[in-house]
Amino acid sequence: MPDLKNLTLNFGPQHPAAHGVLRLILEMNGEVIERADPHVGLLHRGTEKLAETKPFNQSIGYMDRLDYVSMMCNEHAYVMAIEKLLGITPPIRAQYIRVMFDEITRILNHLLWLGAHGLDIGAMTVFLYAFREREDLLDCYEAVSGARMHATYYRPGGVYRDLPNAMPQYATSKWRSEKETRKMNESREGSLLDFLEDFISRFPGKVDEYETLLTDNRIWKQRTVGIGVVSPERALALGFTGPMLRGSGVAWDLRKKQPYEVYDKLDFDIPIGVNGDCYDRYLVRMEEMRQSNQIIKQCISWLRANPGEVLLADHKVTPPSREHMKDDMESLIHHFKLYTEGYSVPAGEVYSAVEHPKGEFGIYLVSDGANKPYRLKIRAPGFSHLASLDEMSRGHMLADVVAILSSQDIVFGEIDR
Amino acid sequence: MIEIEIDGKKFQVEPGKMIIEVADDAGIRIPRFCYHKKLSIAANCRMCLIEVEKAPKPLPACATPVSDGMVVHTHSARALDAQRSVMEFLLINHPLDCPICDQGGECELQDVAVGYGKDVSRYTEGKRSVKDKDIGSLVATDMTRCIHCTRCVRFGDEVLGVPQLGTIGRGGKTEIATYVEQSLDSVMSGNIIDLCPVGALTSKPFRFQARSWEMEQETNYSPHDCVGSNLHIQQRRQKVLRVAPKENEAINETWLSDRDRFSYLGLLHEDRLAEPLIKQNGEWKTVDWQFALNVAAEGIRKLIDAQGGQKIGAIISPNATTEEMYLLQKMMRALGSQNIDHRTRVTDVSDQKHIGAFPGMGFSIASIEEQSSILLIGSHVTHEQPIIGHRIRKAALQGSSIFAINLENYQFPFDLSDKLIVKPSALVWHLASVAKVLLTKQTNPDSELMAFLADLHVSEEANAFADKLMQFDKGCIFLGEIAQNHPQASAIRYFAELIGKMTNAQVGTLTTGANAAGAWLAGAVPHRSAAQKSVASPGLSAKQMFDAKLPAYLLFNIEPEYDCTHAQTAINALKDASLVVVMTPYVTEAIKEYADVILPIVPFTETSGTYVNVEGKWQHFSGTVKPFGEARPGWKVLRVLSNLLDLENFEFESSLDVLNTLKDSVDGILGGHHNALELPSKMNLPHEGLERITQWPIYRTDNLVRRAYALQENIVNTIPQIYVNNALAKKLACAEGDLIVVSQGQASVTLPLAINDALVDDGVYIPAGFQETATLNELFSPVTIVRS
Amino acid sequence: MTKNYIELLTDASQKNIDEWLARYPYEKRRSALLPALHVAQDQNGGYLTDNLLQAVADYIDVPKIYAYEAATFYSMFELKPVGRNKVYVCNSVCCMLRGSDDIIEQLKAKLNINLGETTPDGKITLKEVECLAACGGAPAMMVNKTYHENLTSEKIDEILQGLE
Amino acid sequence: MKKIVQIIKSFTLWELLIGMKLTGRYLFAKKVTLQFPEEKTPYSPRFRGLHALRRYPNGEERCIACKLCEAVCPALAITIEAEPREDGSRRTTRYDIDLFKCIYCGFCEESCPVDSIVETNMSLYHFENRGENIMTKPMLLAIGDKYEKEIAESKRADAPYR
Repeated sequence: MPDLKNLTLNFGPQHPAAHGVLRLILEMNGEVIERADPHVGLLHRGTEKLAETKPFNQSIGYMDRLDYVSMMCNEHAYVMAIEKLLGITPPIRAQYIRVMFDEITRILNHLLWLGAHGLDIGAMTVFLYAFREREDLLDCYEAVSGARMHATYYRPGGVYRDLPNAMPQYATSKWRSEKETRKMNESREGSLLDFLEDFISRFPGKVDEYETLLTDNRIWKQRTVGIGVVSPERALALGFTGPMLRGSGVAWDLRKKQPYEVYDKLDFDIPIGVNGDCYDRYLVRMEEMRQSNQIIKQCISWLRANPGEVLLADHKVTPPSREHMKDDMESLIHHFKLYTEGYSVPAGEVYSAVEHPKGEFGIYLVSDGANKPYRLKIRAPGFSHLASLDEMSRGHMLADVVAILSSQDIVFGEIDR
Repeated sequence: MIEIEIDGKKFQVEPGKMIIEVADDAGIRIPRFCYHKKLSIAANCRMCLIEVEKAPKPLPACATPVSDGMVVHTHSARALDAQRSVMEFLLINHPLDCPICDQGGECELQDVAVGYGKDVSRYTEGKRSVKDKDIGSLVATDMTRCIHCTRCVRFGDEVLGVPQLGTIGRGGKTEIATYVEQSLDSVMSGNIIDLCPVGALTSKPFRFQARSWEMEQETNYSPHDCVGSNLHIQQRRQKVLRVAPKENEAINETWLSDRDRFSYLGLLHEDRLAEPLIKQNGEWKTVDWQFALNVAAEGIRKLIDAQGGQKIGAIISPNATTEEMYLLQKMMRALGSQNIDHRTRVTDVSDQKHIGAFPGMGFSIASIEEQSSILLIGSHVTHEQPIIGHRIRKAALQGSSIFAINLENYQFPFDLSDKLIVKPSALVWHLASVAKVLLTKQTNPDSELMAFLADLHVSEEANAFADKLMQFDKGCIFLGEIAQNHPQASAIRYFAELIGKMTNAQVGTLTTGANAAGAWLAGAVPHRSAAQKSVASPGLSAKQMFDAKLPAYLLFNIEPEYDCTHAQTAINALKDASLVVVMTPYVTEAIKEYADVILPIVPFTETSGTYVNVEGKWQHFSGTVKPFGEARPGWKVLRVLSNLLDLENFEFESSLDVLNTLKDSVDGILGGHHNALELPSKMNLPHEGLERITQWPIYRTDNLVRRAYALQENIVNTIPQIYVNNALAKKLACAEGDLIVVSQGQASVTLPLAINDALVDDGVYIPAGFQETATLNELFSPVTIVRS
Repeated sequence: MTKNYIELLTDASQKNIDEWLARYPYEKRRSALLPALHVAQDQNGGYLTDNLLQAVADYIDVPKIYAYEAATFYSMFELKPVGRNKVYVCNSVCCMLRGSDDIIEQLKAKLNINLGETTPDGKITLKEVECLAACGGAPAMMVNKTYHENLTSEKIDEILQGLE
Repeated sequence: MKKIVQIIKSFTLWELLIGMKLTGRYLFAKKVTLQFPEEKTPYSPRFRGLHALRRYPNGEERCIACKLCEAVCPALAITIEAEPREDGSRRTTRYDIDLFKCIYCGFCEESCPVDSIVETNMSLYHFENRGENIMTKPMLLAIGDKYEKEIAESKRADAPYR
């Protein structure tokens, strides 16, 4: 019997399955994981410290870049923190828009997760399908904010601009006839809400397709069922939130438990798992997409019926309209001061959290009364999820680490901050 | 003491104070535009309206005196409503200029509008516009932006004492204007830039250069006069863009003279030298520091070997830092030479051993206001030290009597109780006669003195003047630039001291340059080394060094043709010398003509150092921006040069090292006192006929100011002309603008004639500090005039 | 070279101003500015010139800007040549409510000039002024130094007739 | 019965066949991809791409060097220097945007009081050498001049919302 020694394996930081720049030190006994030690910080950009040197609004764009697949949800927590400190409430229409885009973001995030999860386990097709649907949602992002990812759309006091009444359309080209183009533009004839409605009417069918490919697939099940099992007690103890917690069977969702914006007015369900393994987490996320679809549908009908302001008219905090800025003195002064110095936020501290696609995304904000945060702390859900990788993967095979890691839905933007 | 309550807090206050003062002291913020703590109360902006219980209407906090039991609310709904309404009114006619206005970002109107105003306007009518005024090279105007707080008007009235701005028109048509538009001819006019709460009055040289949020500021001190005004140097990307006053009640209050404020414009003048230069075979070559310093050290060493250390002379600018003064004198003395001086303009140094620690004031700048009488001798104080001039004005407004013995009847912003306007050669004579009158009134006059002054004829004027002086209670006597540069300066000092003794007044010397006190303490004088140690055999003063035609000179931060008395002698001596090492931030053709090695040093913004002001206050500063090009701080250059000369004890690592070495031994020494001055050997009779009068005009005093273009263009700046009074012009049958030739011995200058009726008869004022007048030598001496 | 502007004031004017000056303590001599400007204006056919302002300021020994401020503030002072008769119509609240707008229109039509202008023959200068303190007799106007109250269209014709 | 069905399905690879059917259908479906670069996805008028400096119709540059964009830029990507132009107006002498620092948040455009700095809907550009990432004033103005029509059109489309 030769003398066997544990093998230490460096996984990443440039590994395609590492979901970014994760460096994982694996101690292996043969193919079995003895210990998994994730090293973080390779994507550290000092967002929290940077925010201390800028007026409040200037950091909104940096929030997008935390979890760069759920951009608007990050913004949401941040602007909500500022709003709490300022003691302002955005107009109801802005709240609906925010909720709608939060849910669009949730679908965007889960689609990306699904594609990546599939790829990690060996399913190529679903990745392509998921990205096809993401295109439409990113078009919504672009239509409303001008950017397909880093939107900088939410503002303390509402959202920057109302939803557009027209969608950009495809142009004819040498590859496509006018007729074909017209067909492609069919869903783009109306407003953003029309476009989105068309999408949500199609989307449940698409989710069915993904499920056709995966849910009953034996390979899929072999790779996920019973892998990375977390008991409800352990899930709570490890600080899990979001689908990771719900996958273990704990019915916890901030949208229900601490409703913010207009979630208490909307009808939706919270799916939970039973076994707490990768497969249950997969099922939970699939169902969440259907529920999000449902929420978006309700938002669309409300937004159709209730036009109105989307940004608070208190110009001590929100910039005046450009028309006003150009012809009245008060507005110009406020415009000038808001874009240079920003507004001062009353001294105090606040914690605001949203049900982010990955879990509870929280912003802890301390203000000393100045025009920039005294301290900003970001609670990233992925951080505690990643921390449990050791516990979850111990005793599993090397290939399972990839499955567990991708079922955690790790994005390094938020973990490293 | 009475008790009032503001916003629920109780305060014990002195009766007579205004509510706003109490609130300011307590840190309770009340918005205001017209109120300024250094100006009178106008109460015309109405922004500070607050609610006082039992008062029927909101009251202006700036003009409501406190009374016992008063209950004030600054943030009640009523107060806020009043403030909001006033703000709306103020913005009605304000143009939408924020984006192009230099004040944007540091504008009180913006700040208060955001803090206390509405956020949208209800005003849709047209706005008025007002034509801009051209009020000179320093202040830019955009009068449409004016909100008529009248701070600038009151500043001119009350602080400058030259009311030039006023409000014309009425109601919505009110404008701030000068009387039929003229330039502001004041040496402190720049302060209206700080005072203006909006962008109506802004700095012209700074126009459109930067926003307030882009700049970083460092504390620094004025490098131009002996006051040591505290200032903020504001820089962006290593370029100084603006200078603003730093409040210091004990020195400059909230003000700054224009010279201190705008001299930064010369910092990056095209003359700035970026790399060391050496002259090889008559050609100038740019070299690196190592090479240049070696050449300089080699030259010095060779000269010492051949002729001895005492053949080298060093002259340092009185604006150099104490550290530089200390190092240079230490180096010179280590080389075996006592020839070091900073008194570039002084002729007579015969009494130098009797001068105290340094010629200074012995009392604080702030206490000038408390003097009941002040006598100025040979001093144009408002131009030489504008801040002291302002303090004297404040004293005068409080009832002090101001006297002057001068060569010109200067336009002071205060009334003189009596004045003697005399010829240069008669200055000592008149002082002596005043002293004599005073002496005769003493109960027990010094017989030796009486005998000395026995032959002196006392004029009627002097008699009356002395009579008034007798009323001195607590007073002081200031010796100005002319008194110090006068060929009989020691006699002037003697009599000033004598008059002071008899009238119970302290004598203060308002020294030239920013750091004369530091120079004396650091030992940059020929007869004393650092910390007042007398040397066995005193070296030569600046003038004597040039007279002696030494073979080697070290020049530090000076331009002899502009800065030295006997400029022509100096230039000739330098041209004949075999080695001239010049350490200067600026290089000119003139310097290239006599220098052998030119080492680029830096002006005050790029080095750390210490200035000691006329009160003896040490003010240390650190560099604000990086040195220009390869230029290096003077103290470093001197340190390395000393190292290369193998001198001992030059291992200083920072300017603070240098400072601490010196300061330990001289801390706490006050200047200003003259010890037992000696009686002049004899009294010269005043000269008959024309005499030259020389001063350094306010914007020609040092190499930095001379390069600040906006100051050069300023109306206050003297232009090189020959100034005489009306009577003399008539006698010469010359009119203004005629070219005339003034001869002084061999030398002569040809310049246009200008008339200044304030000059003494037979006085010909020829300003120094100009290329055109550098060919003349003596500052005060007989001259002849002919028409060209 | 400073010119002696005081010479511009006639002896009578100087004497008159001296009387006013005597009423105020020396430190408050600025108070005499207003009557002095009136004296100067009367001496100069009803309007002030820059040099006259300077003369008055020099005479009272105050900065010239003070004279300039006062002369531009008060509507009784004219800085441009005016007609032989000054017609000042009040257009403040009381008079406006009682129909001063109509009166102004009538005057404008009758004299064929606008507010602030002088008839080509140099007879009348028409000006709108703030409250004449004759609200009790609104609408009111001041012609030279005489007040005319409770104006009507006929009264105005009558008054204008009486002017030469 | 259920069990039997499951066993049959298991042995016939039923769920895999169902999946194959789905993918098979897509094999013959119309492609959703575009023929880039001849074909492009449509751009929203709000799109935030490459920057440009605009001019007034009379050719005068709009920028007045107010520096709001410089102040608001979270990434400190904009550097402006200004001085009075010969006619006394306030103009920039330097207007640099470092595209490596820029995060395309659109705040510069939001803050601009004269609609001078805008983000166009150009997203296709590249650099070949170090230093080309700095867009200077002439470069920005050139972009503005070249695409003024498109810029004006998209700004007009979005104006009601701002």
